[in-house]
Formats: sequence, C-alpha cells, structure tokens
Amino acid sequence: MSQPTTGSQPTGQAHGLGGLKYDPAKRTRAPEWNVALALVIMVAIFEILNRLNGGSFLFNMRDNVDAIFNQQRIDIMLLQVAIVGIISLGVTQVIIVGGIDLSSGSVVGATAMVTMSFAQTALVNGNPNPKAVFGPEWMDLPVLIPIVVGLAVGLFAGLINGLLVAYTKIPPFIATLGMMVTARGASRWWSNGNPISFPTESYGQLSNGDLLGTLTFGLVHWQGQNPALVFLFLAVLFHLILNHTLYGKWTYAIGSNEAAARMSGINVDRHKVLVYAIAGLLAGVSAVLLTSKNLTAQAGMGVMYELDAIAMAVIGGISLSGGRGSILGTVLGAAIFSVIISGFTSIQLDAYYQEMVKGAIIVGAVILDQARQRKRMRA
Amino acid sequence: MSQPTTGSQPTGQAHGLGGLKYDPAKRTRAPEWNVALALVIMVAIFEILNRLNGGSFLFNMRDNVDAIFNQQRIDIMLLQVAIVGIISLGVTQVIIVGGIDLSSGSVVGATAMVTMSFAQTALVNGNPNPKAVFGPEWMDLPVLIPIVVGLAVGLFAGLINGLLVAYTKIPPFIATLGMMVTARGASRWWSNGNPISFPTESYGQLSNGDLLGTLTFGLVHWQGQNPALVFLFLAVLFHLILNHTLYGKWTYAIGSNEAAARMSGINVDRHKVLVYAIAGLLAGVSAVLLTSKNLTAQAGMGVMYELDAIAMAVIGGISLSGGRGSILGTVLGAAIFSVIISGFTSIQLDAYYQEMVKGAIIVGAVILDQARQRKRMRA
Amino acid sequence: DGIGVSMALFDDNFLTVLRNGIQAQADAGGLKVQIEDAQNDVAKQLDQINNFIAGGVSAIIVNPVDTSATQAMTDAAAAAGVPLVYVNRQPINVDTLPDNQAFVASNEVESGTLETIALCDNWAAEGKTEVNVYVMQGELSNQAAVQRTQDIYDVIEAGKCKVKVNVIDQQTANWSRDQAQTLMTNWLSAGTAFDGVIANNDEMAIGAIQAMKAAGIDMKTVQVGGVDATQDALAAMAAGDLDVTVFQNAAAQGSGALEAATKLAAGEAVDQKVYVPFELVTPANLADYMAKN
Amino acid sequence: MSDIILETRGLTKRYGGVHALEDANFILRKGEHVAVVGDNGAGKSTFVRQVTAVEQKSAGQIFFDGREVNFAGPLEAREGGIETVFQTLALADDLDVPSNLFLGRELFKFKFGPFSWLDKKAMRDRTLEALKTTAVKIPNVDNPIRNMSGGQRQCVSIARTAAFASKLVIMDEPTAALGVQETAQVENIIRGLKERGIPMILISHNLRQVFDLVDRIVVFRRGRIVASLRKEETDGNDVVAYITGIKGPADNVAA
Amino acid sequence: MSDIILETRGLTKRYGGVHALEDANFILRKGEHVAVVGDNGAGKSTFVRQVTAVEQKSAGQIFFDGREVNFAGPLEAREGGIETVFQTLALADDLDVPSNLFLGRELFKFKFGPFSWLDKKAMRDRTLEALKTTAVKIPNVDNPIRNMSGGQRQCVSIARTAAFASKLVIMDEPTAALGVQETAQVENIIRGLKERGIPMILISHNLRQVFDLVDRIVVFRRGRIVASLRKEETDGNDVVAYITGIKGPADNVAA
Ligand SMILES: Nc1ncnc2c1ncn2[C@@H]1O[C@H](COP(=O)(O)OP(=O)(O)OP(=O)(O)O)[C@@H](O)[C@H]1O
Ligand SMILES: Nc1ncnc2c1ncn2[C@@H]1O[C@H](COP(=O)(O)OP(=O)(O)OP(=O)(O)O)[C@@H](O)[C@H]1O
Ligand SMILES: [Mg+2]
Ligand SMILES: [Mg+2]
Repeated sequence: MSQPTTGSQPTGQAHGLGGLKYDPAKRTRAPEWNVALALVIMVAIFEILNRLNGGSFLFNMRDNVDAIFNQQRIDIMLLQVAIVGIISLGVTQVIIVGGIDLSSGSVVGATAMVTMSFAQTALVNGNPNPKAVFGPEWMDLPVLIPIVVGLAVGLFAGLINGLLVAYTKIPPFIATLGMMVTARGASRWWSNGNPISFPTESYGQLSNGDLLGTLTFGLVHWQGQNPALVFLFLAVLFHLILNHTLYGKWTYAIGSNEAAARMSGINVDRHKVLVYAIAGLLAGVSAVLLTSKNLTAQAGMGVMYELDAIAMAVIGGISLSGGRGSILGTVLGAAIFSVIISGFTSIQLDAYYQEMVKGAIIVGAVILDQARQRKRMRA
Repeated sequence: MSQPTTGSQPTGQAHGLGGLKYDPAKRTRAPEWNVALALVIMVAIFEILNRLNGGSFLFNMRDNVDAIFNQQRIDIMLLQVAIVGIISLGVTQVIIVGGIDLSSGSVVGATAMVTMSFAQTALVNGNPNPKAVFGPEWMDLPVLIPIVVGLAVGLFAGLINGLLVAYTKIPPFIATLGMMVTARGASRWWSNGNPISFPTESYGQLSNGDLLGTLTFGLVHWQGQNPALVFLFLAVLFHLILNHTLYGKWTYAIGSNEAAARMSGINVDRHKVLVYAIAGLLAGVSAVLLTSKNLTAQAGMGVMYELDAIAMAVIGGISLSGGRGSILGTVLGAAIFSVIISGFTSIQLDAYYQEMVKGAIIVGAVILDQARQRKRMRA
Repeated sequence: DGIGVSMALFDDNFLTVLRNGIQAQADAGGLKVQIEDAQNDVAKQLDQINNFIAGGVSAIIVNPVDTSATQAMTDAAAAAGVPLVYVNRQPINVDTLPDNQAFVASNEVESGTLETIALCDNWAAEGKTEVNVYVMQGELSNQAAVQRTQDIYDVIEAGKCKVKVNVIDQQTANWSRDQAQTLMTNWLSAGTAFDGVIANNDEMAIGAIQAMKAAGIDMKTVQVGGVDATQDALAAMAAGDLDVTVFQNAAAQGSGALEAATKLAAGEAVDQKVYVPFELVTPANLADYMAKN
Repeated sequence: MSDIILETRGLTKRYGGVHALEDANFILRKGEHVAVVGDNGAGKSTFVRQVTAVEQKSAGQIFFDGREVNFAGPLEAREGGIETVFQTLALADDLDVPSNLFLGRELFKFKFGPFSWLDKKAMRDRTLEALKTTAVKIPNVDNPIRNMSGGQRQCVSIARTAAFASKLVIMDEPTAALGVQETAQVENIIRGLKERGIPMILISHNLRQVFDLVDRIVVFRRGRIVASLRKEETDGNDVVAYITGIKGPADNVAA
Repeated sequence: MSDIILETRGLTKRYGGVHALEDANFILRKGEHVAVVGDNGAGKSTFVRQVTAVEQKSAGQIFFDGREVNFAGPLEAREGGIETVFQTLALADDLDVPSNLFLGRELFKFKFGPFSWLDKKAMRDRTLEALKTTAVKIPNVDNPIRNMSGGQRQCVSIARTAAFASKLVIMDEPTAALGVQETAQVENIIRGLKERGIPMILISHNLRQVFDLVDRIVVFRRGRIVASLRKEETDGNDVVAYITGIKGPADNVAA
C-alpha cells in the first residue's frame, strides 16, 4: 500500500493537513466579536435616544469642561460593574470547569459583615462607634487586617463549595445553593441583622481613592477609581492565566469532558477545589471593595449578585455546559450590563419598565449571539 | 457458524438474555428509596428533639383530642408546601426535559397581580374597595373569570419560555432568567407596586375552603384544605402522565439525548414548548391558590419560589442534566422541605440559625442520596 | 435637569405610598422626576446616585436602604455640588449634613413603642396581669424590623407595659402575609396558649389573623398589632380582627421631600431636619385614617 | 417514472473554512445496494448528514423518490422514508431498550395527542423479537442503555432501523463495534433488505464486507466523489488505489 | 523477579445484579502481546476498566510489575505505567489536538505549580510529528476535536498512547472506526511496540488482525475467561468455537 502525501503542511494554505480545501478567511469568528458588536449597537442606540432629548449618552455636552466624553458617565459605568464584575471573573471560571456558583452573592454578604467588623473606627464624631461589633481593642486596626480577613472568609466559603462539589459529587447547583442559603443566614446571624458601619479612614480609601490618580489620554479622562482598576487588573491577570497556564488548560479540559480529563491523569477533584476557591477569593475581594465603597456592611448585601454575575458571563458567550467561554467575553458582558443600567437612567426610562426591558435585552443579546454563530457555521 | 442459545428468556431468572448471571435481588434500588429514608430520619430527629422538650413533633399530646397525630401539624405541613409544590411539579418536568426554570417565582408574582385584579369585590365593610384596580363594572365577577385569567397568564409566560428555548436555541437558564426579570418588572408595573386586595368571598374560598371536608381514616384526621388537595391531585396526575403517556416518554427521551430524540423523529421543539407551557400553567394554578389563600396580591409575591421548587426536585433525586427524576421524588423532596420548616418552628430554633441549618440540610440530603446510590453500584 | 429619586424598595407597601406622594406632588408642580428602585441594595443605590449626577439632575431624593450608609452618598452628591434630600429614614450623618442637603424622616423608635404600649393597655383593660405573646419579625437584615422588635423589649424593660409580657417565640416572616400565615399555623400546631401577636408590620399581622381564623380562634380573645395602617389593615380593624396599628404619613413625607429638593435646587434655604411623627391607630380613631393611605 | 430513488447534484458542505464535501453527484436506483468507502475524514458521514438533513447543506440539490426535497430536519427525512443508523448512535441513554427501539414511533393503548397512553407490554414483546434478528445478548432490556457495551448499543440501533425500513436505508459503519457473530447477523439483515427490494447506502471500512454485500462502490476522497465502480468490474486493490489517490482525478494540491 | 507484568486473580465486577465479569484469572508476561476477544457484552471492556481502575472492582486481586496494586483511579494506573486507549475515547471535545495529546502531561516554559506557563509551540510541533505516525489527515489541528470524524478522533487517541507508552499498553478496539490505510498504520504502531518490548493487551473483533499481531489469544464469554490459546496452536475456527460456546466449559445455564 503506498503512502499518500500527508505531512504537516502549515495550515492557512488552500489545503490543510487532510488535503481538504481549507479557507481560513471563512473560519468561524471568535464569539467575542458578536458580543462586542452587540455592545456597540447598544451604546449607539442610547446615544441616539439621548440626542433626541438634546443630551448625549457618552459625550461631553458642557461647554465649561474640556473633554470629549462625559467623564462622570464613564466613571460610573466602570465603577458600577467593577464589583459584580470581579465576582463574575470567578463565576466564569467555575462555569468553564463545568460547574455553577449560586452562592457568590451571599458569600459577598457574609464576607462583608465579617470584614467590616474588623475595619471599624473607634470614634465617630467624637462619640464611641454606635455600631460597634467588638470591643474598642478591636477597633482602628491596620487596614491590612480587614483585607486579609475578607479574603480569608471568601476563600474559605469557596473552599467549602469546592470540597463539596469535588468530593461528595453532588451537583454544583445544589452545593452552591446550600452555601447561598447558609451564607445568607450567617450574614444575618453575625450581628443579629444590624448593619455594621463606620470604617477607619484608610479602609474607606480602599474603594473611594484613586491609586493612580485621574488618568488622562488627550481629551479623554478617567478618574481611575480603585474598584475599577482592581477589576481591570484581575481581568487581565485571569485572561493570561486561563490562556497560558496549566490551570487554564485543565479548567477547559475538565469542563469539556470530565471523564476524559480524569482518564488523562488530571487530578480533577483537586483542580475543582482550586477553581471554586479562587471564585471564593474573588468574592472576598469584591466584599472588601463593596464595603469600603459604601462605608457599611449589611446582611442583605450582594443579593442577586450571583445572577448578575452569571448573566454577564452568559452574555459574554460562555456555555453553561462547560468547556467554553473566556474572560474577555465576560468583561464585554459586564460592559453591556453597565450600558443598560446607565442608559436607562440617562433616557429617564420609568423604573417600572426598566426591569422588563432589561430581561428582554439579556435574552436578546444571547439570541443575537447564537444566531450569528449558527449563521457562520452554515456559511 | 452455529446459532447459540439466546432467545428471550424472561429476566429475573439466574441468567438474563445475554447469558450473564443476573441477580435481581441486588439490582440498584430506585433513588426514591433514599429520599424516603432521609425523610423518615429527619422526622425521627425532630420527634426526638421535641420529646426532649416534653412535646411531640407528629403525635397528638392533648388528652381532649381523640387522634393519633397532631392534626394541625399535619394540616400545616401539607398546606405550606402545596403552593410551591405545585410549581415544583412543573419545574420537575422542565428539568427532566433538560432545561431549568428560573422564572416560576416571578411568574407567580405577575400572575397573582393580574389575577387578583379580576377577583376584587366592590364593597369592603360597606365602603368602595380602596384598592380597586379597575372600575366597578370589573368587580364582583364570577369566580371562574379570575381562575381562567390566572391560568391563561401563567400559560402565556410558560409559552414564551418554551418558544424562546425551543426556537432560538438560547440556554434555558438565560431564557428563564430573562423571563424572571421581566415578569418581576411586570408585576411591579401592573399596579405601580401597589398591592391588590379584597377579593370576592367565593374567590377566597378557593384556597381557604376544604372541598372534601375533613377526611378521617380511623384516628387519623386531615382537614383536606383545597391547596393541598390540588397539589396531591396534580402530583398523581402528572405521575401517571410522565410514566404512561407519550408526553412522558418524549420528555425523558429529549432530556436524555436531545440529538438522538431529534434524529428519532420526535418533534423536539414542539414538545419543549409544551413542557414549558405546562410548567407555566402550573405556576398559574399556584398563583390563583396563593392569592386566594392570602386574600391579596403583591408585586413581591413568589420571590425565591423558583429556587425552593428546584431544591425540592433536586432533593427528590432529579438530575440537573436531564433525563432522570420523577414526580414521586419531587413530592418526597417537598415533604422534606415541609418537615424542615415545621420542625424548626416546633423546636423554636432561633431564626438566625434556621437559614444556616436549612442550607446544610439541603446539601446533606443530596449527599446522603448520592452516597447511597454509589454504594449500591459498587456492591 | 429634573429630580432623581432613589427608593429603597418598590415592593414595599408603605414606600409605594410615599413614592406616589412624590409623584403626585411632582405632577401637580409640573416637575420631571426620575424614580429608581434600589431593590434594597445599598451599593445599587449609591450607583444610582452617581448615574443621576452623570445625567445632570438638579437635585436628588434618597430613601436610604441603610441609614448608616449615607456618608458615601452625601460625599458623592457634595462633590458634584448636587442638592440631596433624605426621606423617610434618618441618615446617620444627620448632624453633619452639608448646607445643600436635608432630610424628612420619621423615628422608627416610635412605631414599635406605640404599638407595644397600646397592646399592653388593651391587655390590662381586659384584666390580665401576665400575657404570653408571639413576635413576628420582618426581614432580619432590615433595620425597621430590627428596631421595631427592639422597641418591644425596650418597652417591657423600661416598665412602660402595664402587664408582664412573656415572649413564647420570635421568628421572621419576612414582611410577608403568606409566610406569616404559615408561621402562625406552625405555632398553633404546638398548642401553646397565648394572648396575642406583635408583628413588625400589618401584612404579617393579617397573615397571623387569617391563620388564627382558619384554626377557629375567636379574634376577640387575642390582641394583634401591626405597623403601617395599610388599607388592608384598616379593613381588618374595621372587621374587629386587628387591634392596633401605627400610621406613618407617607404621602406627607413624600411631598415634603420633593418640596425641599426643589427649594434647594433653586438655591433657597430650607429646614435641614423635618420629623414626621408616627400616629397610633385603634378602632376608636379608625375613621380618621380611612382615606389617608 | 424513473427508477432513481436518490440523487444528489453538486451537494456541498462547508464548516467554517473546511470544505468537508464538495460537488457530490450521487445516484441510487431502486433496489440497489451501494457502498460508500473512503479514508477517515473523507466526508462520508458528512454526506449522510446532508442527505438526512441532520445538517443544512451549503449548496446543491437532493432528489428523493422522484422529486426535489429540502428536508428541514431528520424528522422530515424519516417521515419521507429514509431510515438511518448514524455513526454517533442516536440513542437516549436513560431509556431502556424498548423505549429506544420505538422512540418516535410508540405503540398505544389509546390515542389522545401527546397524552396518548403507551402500550408498554406490546413494545417490550416486539423488542425481544427484533433483537433476536441481530443475535445480540442483552442481560436485561429494562435497564437503561447507558450501561450497555458498545456492540449492544449498536445492535439496538440496527434493530430499530431494520424493523422500520421503508424507502431507503442508510447505515454508517454499522458493524464497526460488532463481534464476529453479530457482524454475520447484521450482514444477514442487510441481505434481507436486498431481498425485500429496499435500497441501501452502506458506509464501511471493511472491503471484504463491501464486496460481499453491495452492487456498486462509491469512493470518497478529500471531500469529493472520485469513483463509482460496479462490483463485477473492480477488485479490492482497485478500490484501495482510488481511496489512497493513486488512481482517480489528479489531486489539485496547491503546495 | 518473575517475568509477569500483569496478573489478575479472581477479578470480579458486578453492576447492581449484573455479573459482568466473574473470577477472571489473567496473566501477561513481559514483552508479550495478548489479544482479548469475545462477543459483544462478553465483559472485555469491563475487564479493562477494572485493570485501569476506571471503576472499582467488586472482588479479586491485581498484580502489576511484581506487586499487588490497588489503584484508586486511572490517574494512578497511568502513573504506574499503564497507557490505555479506551473504547469510549477519553478526549476533551472543546480542546484542540495538541491539548488533547498532551492532556495531563503538558510541556512548560517554566514551572510554577498549577500556574505553570505552557509551551504551546513545542506541544504543537510534537503533535504534528506524532500524528504522522498514524497517517491520519486532520485539516486543522487547532480546531476543537468536537468537529472531527470518528476515525480522526480515534487516531488522536492512539497517537497519544503510542507517544507515551511505558510499561503496559491496553487498546480497546483501536481500529474499529479506522479506514484501510489508517488501520494498516495502527498495526504498524503495534508492531513497533512489540519491537520495543512493550507488552500489550489488544481488544479486537477482527480475527485477521489478531492473528497478524499477537502471541496469545484470550477468549471471554459471558463474563468469564473460557480459553487462553497460543497463536501457533490454534486457528480462526477454533477461536470462533470458543467465542460462541461450542467449545469450552459447559454453560451452566439454570433455565
Ligand atoms: N462541525 C464540523 N466543523 C468543522 N469540521 C468538521 C465538522 N464536521 C466534520 N468536519 C470535518 O469534515 C471532514 C469530514 O468528516 P466526516 O465525519 O464526514 O468524515 P468520514 O468520512 O465520515 O470519516 P470516518 O470514516 O472517520 O467516519 C473531517 O475532516 C472533519 O474534521
Ligand atoms: N455500568 C453498568 N451497569 C450495568 N451493566 C453494565 C454496566 N457496564 C457494563 N454493563 C454490562 O456488562 C456487560 C459487559 O459489558 P462490556 O462493555 O464489558 O462488554 P464488551 O465485552 O466490551 O462488549 P463490546 O465488544 O460490545 O464492547 C454488558 O452486558 C453490559 O450491559
Ligand atoms: Mg464517518
Ligand atoms: Mg467493549
């Protein structure tokens, strides 16, 4: 039998390794493109609607300010998704590995309560702190302590999630639903439902400061608030980790085919624990920034964040059955979310309609994404 | 080549069709057994805890009443899960078909608002109804009208869910998440967030009456409140439908392998629409009973019901990846839920701890179920 | 332009009346208001305020989710130079508000106190000296729930109650009529004798009443108290089921807040603190409140 | 009326940039059994998926039973009379054997739309009969298919197709996972179809089997049909030469 | 030291009530190639799953490389030196070919626990080389495996096993889905293993192949080992007689 000419011809030529005709120009475009397109369309719509009212969604209309964009709008749009966005980075990884995390919102709530208890200041306007949880010796601690406590509590909750999912083999939906209920209970129990307020000044600066100052690029300014900086930094970090490290490869592999990953010699259980732990840690980061930004912690904090975080990832093109998705997609999903929130306020849409339209937009964005992917497949 | 002795020997003998040794006594037990066991254990624990306090969880301790069981406890345990239980019957079918329904709680809320608007009475204590939504000509309507309206609204929401899932191919998580947000918005918008109250007497009787009167079996009595009756009737009905009709067979087949079902000539899309529509219809039934029981409708009604309904199904042994599960399991799951609620109150556990323990019990029940299933597989 | 309003929660009956008060006042004055729902989320509320600022509103009204979380809002508005009015709930930084900020609020301490004392008086009038009661709490993470429950114990401890009160059990029904109904039935199934139910709001009180009526309890033999004086509660009171509720003038608060906001936007000076008192409602003065909420 | 049951003209399928099937002109006559052979990745299964409308073709025409068809999905193809054993088996893992065999064609005690009452006993009995024809051994037909061996699953799939065969049968590597006995049995089933005059397309890598069973052999290579050989006029070496590209149209490889 | 690389004593596996594997006593010597044959459902794959610890055995002992082993899972079995091509392929559908080939054995630019940096280029280059040995044609190795044909997937799986072979190789029906050329190529790979002295268990329904490649043939029937035949002392008819139960221990059928 003669040997045919196969060999490793570089792909991208008219014929690939298998001798089939291969046309790289027509290859399926990364799904993130569709999400980016949806984002642009949405911004354009809000811009038009604002112009009809004589305003502008994105651009600066005040004569006294020398800037291209409406700086405050840009600032708030980055700021308002930063905190849920950070959770969403963790949720993205959990979904890619084939799981789901319903607990992230409640974990933020519980972590917020505990963290804030270690961030309180002793004197408020000269009087003892009326919301004190512990005695005065636990007040005015260095800012590092509440930060470490917050990260540790988040990590701990994530670890429990991971251990449950990996070693008891119960569905992640259940494990994290249990954690959701439990963590919410814990956050109410911690201070009997009382809010915990009045952090030290340095703790408040964590979120309300701008580490790098206002960043100016020509006529484009950005205040660069810390939560947004942290979000963007973590997004880049996890983008690199997911695409270039063993951690990322295994995360995708397990989500794609857990049995195969196991047979290939991946320690699936340990890796899952790691992924859930990282998600918990990110919830901890989120809780620290959230309490610092609001200067208070409440038992009800973070309610529904888990759904927002999942929605961001899904709008970003993730597959809920695992194995697919990207950090870039999630960041774009977060951007769409933010545009919706700010856009509605900017056009003064009645709050009654906002929720209804928001639901429709989430669904619409995903439909658009799916339809375009299918179309390309058929072409 | 000679033909070996195969043929259709009846199973249950020492050798099955394949000639392998087959021992029917050791066959894997239905997963519902484990759930039932968990239920019994939980009841026993609460009984013991109550006895330690000199009371009883399930049994009648009053000398003046001639009954074995604490009748009121049995009544409330049936009643308190009936309404979420009805939703859960629909959610069970949606999960078996490979989907998920996050919208059921919100659909109950929206349906409740609309339904109640058609169930109002004209005069309250002799004054015009202060919560009137429509003019007086829309008041004091025959009870059938709000019922039909309620079922229709629920059905409509379910239809939309089904059409989205079946024909746009977006993940059910997203479709129903969108519906969840939208329906909640709609329920707020309907009457600007105002509650709608004061139904006609006959409407109130729907839930607060007992159609069959108190049912007595020897020394066991059951008040037989309508919502509980409806729940049990629907459970039996859908148990039969899922096990003996084409609808059931296709539901399991699609959940098990959608591509296979499609290739086998099942109209998968139409069937999915039907399943989601039925789930919506059940949410409608639930909304009618809920408003009738409470004599009011509020925009916030049904919040979190979707999670409770899913939790019931999952505790009942359903697989969230579809193709497996049963109505019997869900009913048992609902029973466990009910025991938890009543059990906590009976031992006067502090409310702050209840949530935490509830989360742990949900997780624990599922772990137990899984562990026992795995053990039997290994034996 | 226009005025931005951030409400703590749309689903809340009382806050809905307040919201309607703002809207009615605005319509009457030909003002544009943009009302947002913070859905009980402090963080969302702060974001909404920032979005208002980005949109260039002339003033902001906030119904705070958390009264101890107002400093960040005050700072945000002050930095942008936009006037701010807190409504219904007294902000923690009320004494240090900048000049262009104000508040129109009520003191939750009054509500639970009025309710408890009135119930105590009723029991005393019935000739009782010691009573057993159930306490129904609102959502545990909600301050009104925490405060109104605390009020009960404060009244007892301060000796302002004419009878001895034993709390048999205290549980949450999350402000909800449905959950209250379930909770009450569960309590009833324990068979313990009791003299009344103190609920953090009217919805839960009504749920408890419905459960008791379903169990065949004569409503004359128990005292039930709530807070809010909603229409449903007033009807229940008229029917002789509910004994005590507490009225808070939501509409007046709403319109008062809007008035303050408009003045501040126009650069006029206003009173920085406006207290709207709670009012006790019993069958005796029921008629006065029929048309108010 | 012509005697052609299936014809494709210029049938083409592209996945993104991959041209998996190009310009396939294929004819199947009534009663004829044709084998499709070719290397892995030559486009055989892709061809089947276009004909049965599991996927939508990129270009080309399909004529079935005398008229042009544009099936919207496999459901329509099956209703049109095309029965297929797919390479990735179309089985519902959680259902038992009878349910799989009768999937989409259940027997009823009484009919009432989707709520028709199933006749489980009849389906079970007829399943046992149908399985006998494949000689497969299954310890307990009431177990879910999930737990069965590769060959057992394959047999369930074939038993189904054979039982409901009507105008055209397509089998994509039906005996790949089968043992010696079962393969012989399946080959008997295929001969039975031939006797009943039911036309068939058989995809197989087993040239011995192909020469045993069919009338004509169609060779796929790199997404194209490169030969259609009458069995009597060819032999194994000839077919292999076409498969590997020694014979046939020159490769138009650019590089 | 004995020359036995793998031995099982009384290996037994029950699924619920189904006795899929009973009392299997099996010996494999160093450098030996053994075929396992048997009907569909005879328990061949079950045997493999016990040896590789994909499932936990119900009873019996396994000795590997001189000592008794109780692998907790396939990970340990692989680390112990057993490389396997499973019947249900162990591939991650969403990953590309290099990722699958190196799954669990990635190459790094630098190591840092789970966050070690991958050397993608090296993996891709070595993948192209490894694929050459199987003669499979894959249009674009950077596409996810999901979209590849049955044969292409099979080849990726075999390429992986061949590339990392160490103490023992097990292949469960490796050529079932392969074309003529690819089958020949895989048979060459197996001959290469023999030359390198690596022992192997080959499961196959293709008796021609079995007689071509191995030293000894072990026959499974109804969950039991019924014969172990040296290639020189047997022939095809003899093997088939054992497979079908004409020869061998009497069936102890109760009914
Ligand atoms: N969805 C898809 N996306 C991209 N490429 C695909 C897709 N499906 C198939 N292909 C490619 O098309 C080619 C033809 O595949 P096909 O399954 O038709 O091969 P085949 O002839 O059936 O091979 P085998 O004998 O191995 O089953 C292969 O190169 C495969 O990688
Ligand atoms: N998880 C399981 N539960 C129940 N029965 C099982 C399970 N796995 C396998 N079986 C049964 O065990 C028997 C042996 O299966 P096995 O897969 O080992 O067969 P095999 O010899 O590999 O067949 P083939 O040649 O078809 O691959 C079959 O009858 C099968 O139905
Ligand atoms: Mg193929
Ligand atoms: Mg096998």
